Amino acid sequence: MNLILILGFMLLAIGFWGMLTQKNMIKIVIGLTIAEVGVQIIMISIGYIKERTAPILDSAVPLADAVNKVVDPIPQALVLTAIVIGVAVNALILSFIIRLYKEKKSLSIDDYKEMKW
Amino acid sequence: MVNIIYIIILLLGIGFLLPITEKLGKKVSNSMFFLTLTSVSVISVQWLYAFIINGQTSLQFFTAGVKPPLSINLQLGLSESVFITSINILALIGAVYLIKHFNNIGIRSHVLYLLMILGLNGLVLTRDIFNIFVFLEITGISTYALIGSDLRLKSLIASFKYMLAGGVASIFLLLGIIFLYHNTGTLNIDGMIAASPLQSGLKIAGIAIFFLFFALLIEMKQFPANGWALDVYEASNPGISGIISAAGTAAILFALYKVMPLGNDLWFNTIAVIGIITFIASNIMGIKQKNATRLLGYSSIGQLGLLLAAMGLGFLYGGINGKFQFIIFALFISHFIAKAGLFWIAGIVKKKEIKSWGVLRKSPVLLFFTGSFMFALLGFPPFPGFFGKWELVLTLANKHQFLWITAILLGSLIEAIYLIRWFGYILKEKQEENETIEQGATKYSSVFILGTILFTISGLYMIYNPITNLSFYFYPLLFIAFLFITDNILPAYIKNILSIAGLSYYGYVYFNQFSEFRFIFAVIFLAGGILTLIPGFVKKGKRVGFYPSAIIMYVGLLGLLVAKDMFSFFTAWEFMTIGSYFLIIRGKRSQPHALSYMLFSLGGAYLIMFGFALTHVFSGGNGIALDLLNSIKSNSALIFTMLAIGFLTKTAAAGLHIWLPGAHAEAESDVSPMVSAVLLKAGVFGLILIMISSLRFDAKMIIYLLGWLGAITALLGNLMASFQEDAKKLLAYSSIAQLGYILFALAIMSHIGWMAAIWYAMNHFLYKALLFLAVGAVVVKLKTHNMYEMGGLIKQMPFSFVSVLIGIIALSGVPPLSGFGGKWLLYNAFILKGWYLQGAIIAFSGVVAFLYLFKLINSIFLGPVKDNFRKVKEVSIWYLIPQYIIIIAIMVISAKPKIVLGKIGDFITSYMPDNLVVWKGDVASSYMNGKLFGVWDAPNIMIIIGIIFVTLLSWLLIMSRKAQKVEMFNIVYSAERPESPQTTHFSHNIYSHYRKALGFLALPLIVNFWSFIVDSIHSIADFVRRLYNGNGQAYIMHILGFMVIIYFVLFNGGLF
Amino acid sequence: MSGLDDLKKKMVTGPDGEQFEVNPINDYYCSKKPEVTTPAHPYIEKFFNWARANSLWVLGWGTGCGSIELPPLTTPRFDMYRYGVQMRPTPRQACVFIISGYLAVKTLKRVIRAYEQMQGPKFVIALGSCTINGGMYYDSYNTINRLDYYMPVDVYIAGCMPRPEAILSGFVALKKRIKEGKGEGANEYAEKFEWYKANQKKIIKQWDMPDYNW
Amino acid sequence: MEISLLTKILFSLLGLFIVFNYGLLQAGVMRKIVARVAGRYGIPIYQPYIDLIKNYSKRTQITHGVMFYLGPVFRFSGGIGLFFFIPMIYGSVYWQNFSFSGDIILLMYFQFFGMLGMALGAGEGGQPNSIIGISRGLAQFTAVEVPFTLAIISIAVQYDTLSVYDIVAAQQGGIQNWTLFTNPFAVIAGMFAFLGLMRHAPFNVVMAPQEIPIGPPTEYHSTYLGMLQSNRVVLHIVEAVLFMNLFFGGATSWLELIIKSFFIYFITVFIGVVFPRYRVDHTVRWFLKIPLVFGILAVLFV
Repeated sequence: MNLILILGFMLLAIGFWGMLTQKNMIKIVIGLTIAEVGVQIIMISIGYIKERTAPILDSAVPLADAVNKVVDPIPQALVLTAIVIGVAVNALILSFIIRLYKEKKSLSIDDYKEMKW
Repeated sequence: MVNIIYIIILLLGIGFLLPITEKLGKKVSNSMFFLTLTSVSVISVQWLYAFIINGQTSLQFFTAGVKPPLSINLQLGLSESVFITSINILALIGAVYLIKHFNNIGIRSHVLYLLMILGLNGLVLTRDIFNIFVFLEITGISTYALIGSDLRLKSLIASFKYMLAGGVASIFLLLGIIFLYHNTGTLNIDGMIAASPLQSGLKIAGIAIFFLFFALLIEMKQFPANGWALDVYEASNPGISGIISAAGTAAILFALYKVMPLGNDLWFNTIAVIGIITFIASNIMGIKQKNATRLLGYSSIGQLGLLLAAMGLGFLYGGINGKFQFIIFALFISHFIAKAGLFWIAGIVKKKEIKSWGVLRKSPVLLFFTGSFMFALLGFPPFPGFFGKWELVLTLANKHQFLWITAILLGSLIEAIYLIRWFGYILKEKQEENETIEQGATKYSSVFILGTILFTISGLYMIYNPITNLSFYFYPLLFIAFLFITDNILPAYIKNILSIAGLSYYGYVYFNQFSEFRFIFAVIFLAGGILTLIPGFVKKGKRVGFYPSAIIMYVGLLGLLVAKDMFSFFTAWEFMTIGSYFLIIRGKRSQPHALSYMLFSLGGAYLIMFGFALTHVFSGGNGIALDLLNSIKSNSALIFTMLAIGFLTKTAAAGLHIWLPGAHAEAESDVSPMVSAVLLKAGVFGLILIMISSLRFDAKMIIYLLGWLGAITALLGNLMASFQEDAKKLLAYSSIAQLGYILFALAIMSHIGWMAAIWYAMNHFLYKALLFLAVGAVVVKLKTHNMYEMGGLIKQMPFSFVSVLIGIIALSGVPPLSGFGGKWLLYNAFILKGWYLQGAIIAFSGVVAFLYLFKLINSIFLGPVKDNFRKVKEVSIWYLIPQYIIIIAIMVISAKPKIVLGKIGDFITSYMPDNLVVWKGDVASSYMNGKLFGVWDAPNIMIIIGIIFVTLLSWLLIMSRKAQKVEMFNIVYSAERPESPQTTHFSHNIYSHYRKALGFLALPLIVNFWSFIVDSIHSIADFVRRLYNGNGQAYIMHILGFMVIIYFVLFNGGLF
Repeated sequence: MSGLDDLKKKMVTGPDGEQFEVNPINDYYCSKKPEVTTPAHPYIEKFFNWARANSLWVLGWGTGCGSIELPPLTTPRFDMYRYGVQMRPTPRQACVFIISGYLAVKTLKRVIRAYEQMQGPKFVIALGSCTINGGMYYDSYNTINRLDYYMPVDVYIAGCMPRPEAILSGFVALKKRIKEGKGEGANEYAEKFEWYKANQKKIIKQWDMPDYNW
Repeated sequence: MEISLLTKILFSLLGLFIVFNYGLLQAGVMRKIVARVAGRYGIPIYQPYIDLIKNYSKRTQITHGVMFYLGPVFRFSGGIGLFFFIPMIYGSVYWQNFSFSGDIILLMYFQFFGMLGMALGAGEGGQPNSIIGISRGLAQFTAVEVPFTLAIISIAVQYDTLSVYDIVAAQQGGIQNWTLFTNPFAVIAGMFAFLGLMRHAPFNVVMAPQEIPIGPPTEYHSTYLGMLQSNRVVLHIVEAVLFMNLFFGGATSWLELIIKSFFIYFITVFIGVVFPRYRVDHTVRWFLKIPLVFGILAVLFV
């Protein structure tokens, strides 16, 4: 579990590193996505209970025994929601980047600084 | 009652239905869109009604049919219903405003709008923390898309930055939520609060709450992690900016409010500090901003900071109930309406530069609402923010949080700088003729409705506020409202008659209620008001805006006298300030002067407010009666100083005077006497109030210093007046000096000194009104202020000449006119007090006054007449009528001063029994140690001088009855002949030798000081705002940096 | 501006934009002619003349080279004060005008102006030959030859230049003349105003002033 | 002892007559003294009379307007008024004039009455040099007023009264009781101010003859000038009497008054003969240096 948690934080860090260092907007968005994945992993790892299975009621997990067999289902539900939302946001951002590229023919974030101060 | 869940269902359902119904045509989809928003508003209003009127208690609504934690629950209480009602109504009006924009973009914008409103409602209603995340994201995504949907490059960039910031914020929010869940085992906010994770001692809980709060702080656009927000405000359609600024932040504020109980005092404090830093910082940066929507963005963020600070402080001091509920709501609703309104007006004006907003003058209604919104933001009465700010200051004072008060007032003052300046541009900045503003019923009506709501709420505040009874203002405000409504209809003379009648009626009603010095000031305010309104009959046309402003000022002035408690006093003070500001800014070139007037007044007003709050606290914390000034138990010197400085900004004591010359000189000709002769006395009234209270405690040192200040003010004012070339500026500087005398006389704190002060106050009212009316009328006639361009007008304007002559004799203190009484009382007072050196300065400045008085009358009326003024006629009779009424008054009180001074003396005796002036018949005498000291027999002096004068005149008439009348150039000119009137009139810089000798005293050091302050603030603003370099990446950096700072602050505080 | 330009009629614009004409000669100056003044009752007039004779206030203005002889009068050696004579810096307050020597045409204009600005009764003392017949400048192109063509003269003091003693004796002569009631130069000027003006205008080509300088 | 109003008026007018004649003679004597200092024979001492008669006997006159006409009236009213408000002879009920109407503050401010009227009259005269003179006069007056005020404050405090009569009363009983000896700083400051008030050299740039022809009265002549001259002689005596009352023990008889006021006035003439002229800016600065220091000393050590 700790390993996965650390992985999550590492991904988070990598994501932020990407967001802060890359000039290409798509790469920045990728950084954001990586960071989001990191958070999602962290969430799952927090809900994880050792030696338990996924909270899916199927033949392997009978309903009566589910409480003791599965991991905490709520974080998983949350992650699902978060992923959905994250995907939506990413799609929107990327579509905006396409629009911006069409307007200015540049992907560098440095070229979009007209509004300041 | 409709289940609140239907709001969500309606918005979501119709939102998804709209793309389908679009096929049926635009009308159908639009009507569905509006119907949805209307029904949502109706539902929320219905609930609000239930909560307020029927006293409904708060309710829980459960989804999925089960109770939490298994399901998500919505809570609807009074606060929730207030917030959703505000949001939904604003959404409805906003939809009206934006409908054209939406129709241009297509049905997707309708959908996005509904989704955004859904998200905002959800944020307010839900009690599930993960649901907050979901609603936040719904709001976020729909907002991003809505901003970008017009596909302009700027909006796309802004939206992109917003998304990055929102993405980062949501990462932290998720982290916070999951850790909290891990800690408490529930997602329900109430459950979490019950588990009190911070108190449980787990380290992880601290981190979890840190992430949660931090994410919300970013969504609250706190400094410095808010560069992206400014871009959003600047770039997106102003209609949408308005919704984001008002409704969006309202919802997030409420979300934060819900989770706040998870924090502890350290957190509350930190949040409050972050809020106040944001408030001050973004207001400072706003000063340098020229772009209208971006400036509104700065202001929005500032207001959010203030709200956040108030909320943090509320939690710190026992939770949001009672007082703090009142405060936050008052501040919130002001910001909410005003900011949305201003953004929407920006959408109508469509001018980027704030300097080009002059086009607003084409639409008086919009102009009116712009002003109202700005003054609502600044917390002026009658708007709710005023009540909020007062209570906030008072509450904080009760908790002895003086640093907080200082910070809040400082921030507000800085905010005033750019808002008032902007408004000044709107009112006065030159505009090209062909500029127009957008027309269109939808946008106008939405602004109009918003404004109406603002005024309705303000009216409710005025009537039902829990602080004090302001019923005095009811009819006057109705009258003012009437004047505003009919401003564009009625001609000026009808409004003038109405105003004079109104003032006279109030005089009649309230005259008997005033006693002692209130009576004297009532005479000054009422008689001054009526006299200075008479010249208004000259004006043709409608004179839009003048009468409401004048009446606001006079109502404020009377309110000062009526006020029994500090709050009504302060309300009156602010009314007076607003009214006079609008009067002053009417002058042609008075925009910068009106601005500095307003800023000094506001600074003074805040000091007065602070002082009142301290009075409340240090007199035992019971109530706010004005009489509490007399029962201050500790820190009296501090309070006294604050109030004194506050009042001294109005009387323009040296150091605080720089606003006066421009403001009084550039004002219209009948406004100058109003603001100079009448308005300045308000400050004197305030000074008298606190000086009376100072009899109960020891403020001797400060009063001693005030005496020096008065003397120096008198000297500097007179010196600077002597070096003026502008006739009205000369009179303005003279006012500064005269108020210096009054301050000096008050500071003497003896019977005779006060008599001198009040005599001076009355006399200054008379002769300054006389001079300003006479000179003002001449200035109007000649269309120039410069004395050296005038000259020789005695033949064309003999009546004005006599007025000015009487005015200057009275002012200079030459016997036998009334001014000498002031000198006699003053000399006696300071000699008896033992203030010899100050007295010598006063005496010196009294003589210096002759320099400018001679210059005034000589340059205007004597010497050669200029060619272009050969044919001018005497000024209008409407200017002369008040002048001659005043002359009669001066003559009467000069010959029989006892009729006034006797009464003044009687009531002063009850406060200051020492150094009495004793009357024997008409002879006044002063006593030192029981021995006769000085004598003044006014009637006798007048008779003797009169007889001598008449005798000599008749002698001269007999001796030289056949003197040949000659023309202006029949003068000896070294056997040459003068070339032109311009080269013969010696008027410009006639005291050059005096400037050589004493000019160093009149160097503009004080002006330089204040410009240094202003420049520094501007430089700081320019420096700080470089932070927002426009790079989205940098903004992420700011967010992370902000996080690190908060972390270390909290770490240092021992949270982790 | 110089000469006659600034006396030309001109259109000016008033503060309200109205246009009107200004005629400096009429508007700036009083255009009345001087009048003959009647003396008071003889006895009173005699007393007045005594006072006038003993209080001679001289316009402190030297017109020609003879002016160098005037300052010595104030010195201990000559001391004109003992005769009640003193200098006044303004023609309004002076009653004696000493024309000290030759008069250039340019100066004459100023002299006329100053003389007319003095209040009557007023007296003129002409100093030196130049004022009598032009003296050494009798054929000069720009000096006048006879002063009494241009203004009434009470006393001539001959010499080139007359010494201060001579001037003092001139004062004494003037006193005598005044006491006798003959010091009516101002009235003479008013009576023969047209003649004097014609003479003056004949020689002064650039007449840029009103006919009588009050 | 109370006297009737009529008696009072008659005695005041008689006093005015005396002062007027004394003033004319004194002016003659002073000019004679100046002449003798210069080594000249000088005017006959009755010359001021002749000049006055001559000016009143002028036959023509002009006027620039109402204010020009009224200027000398204001000026002379100022002088006569000042006389009426000053007590002349200590101990006599007949020579107190109307000094009961006010005190020294009245006198201080009544000085301006004439000045202001004269300034306005000269202003309407339209002579630019007159206005230069006035601007100088006013400027000089402001500076002169500082030591004067300080001196007056000082003696008002010293004698516990503002009444000129009481100030004289307090100085009775021998020369050692004069303010000159009891309060020397005040007297020094006051006498400096007196120099400025009287406008003899070095403080006579106001009327600087020839330079601005003669300052404010440049346009005045004939009867106007007569009135101004009359005022001048009255005012000089009255001012000297005022300073005599304040600093030099007052007078108990006309003889004493004449002697004292003569010497007081003579001080200014004496200094005027000896010193050259100050420019106005120098005057202003000078009065705000040495006399001011004495004035401050006077109020500090009273």
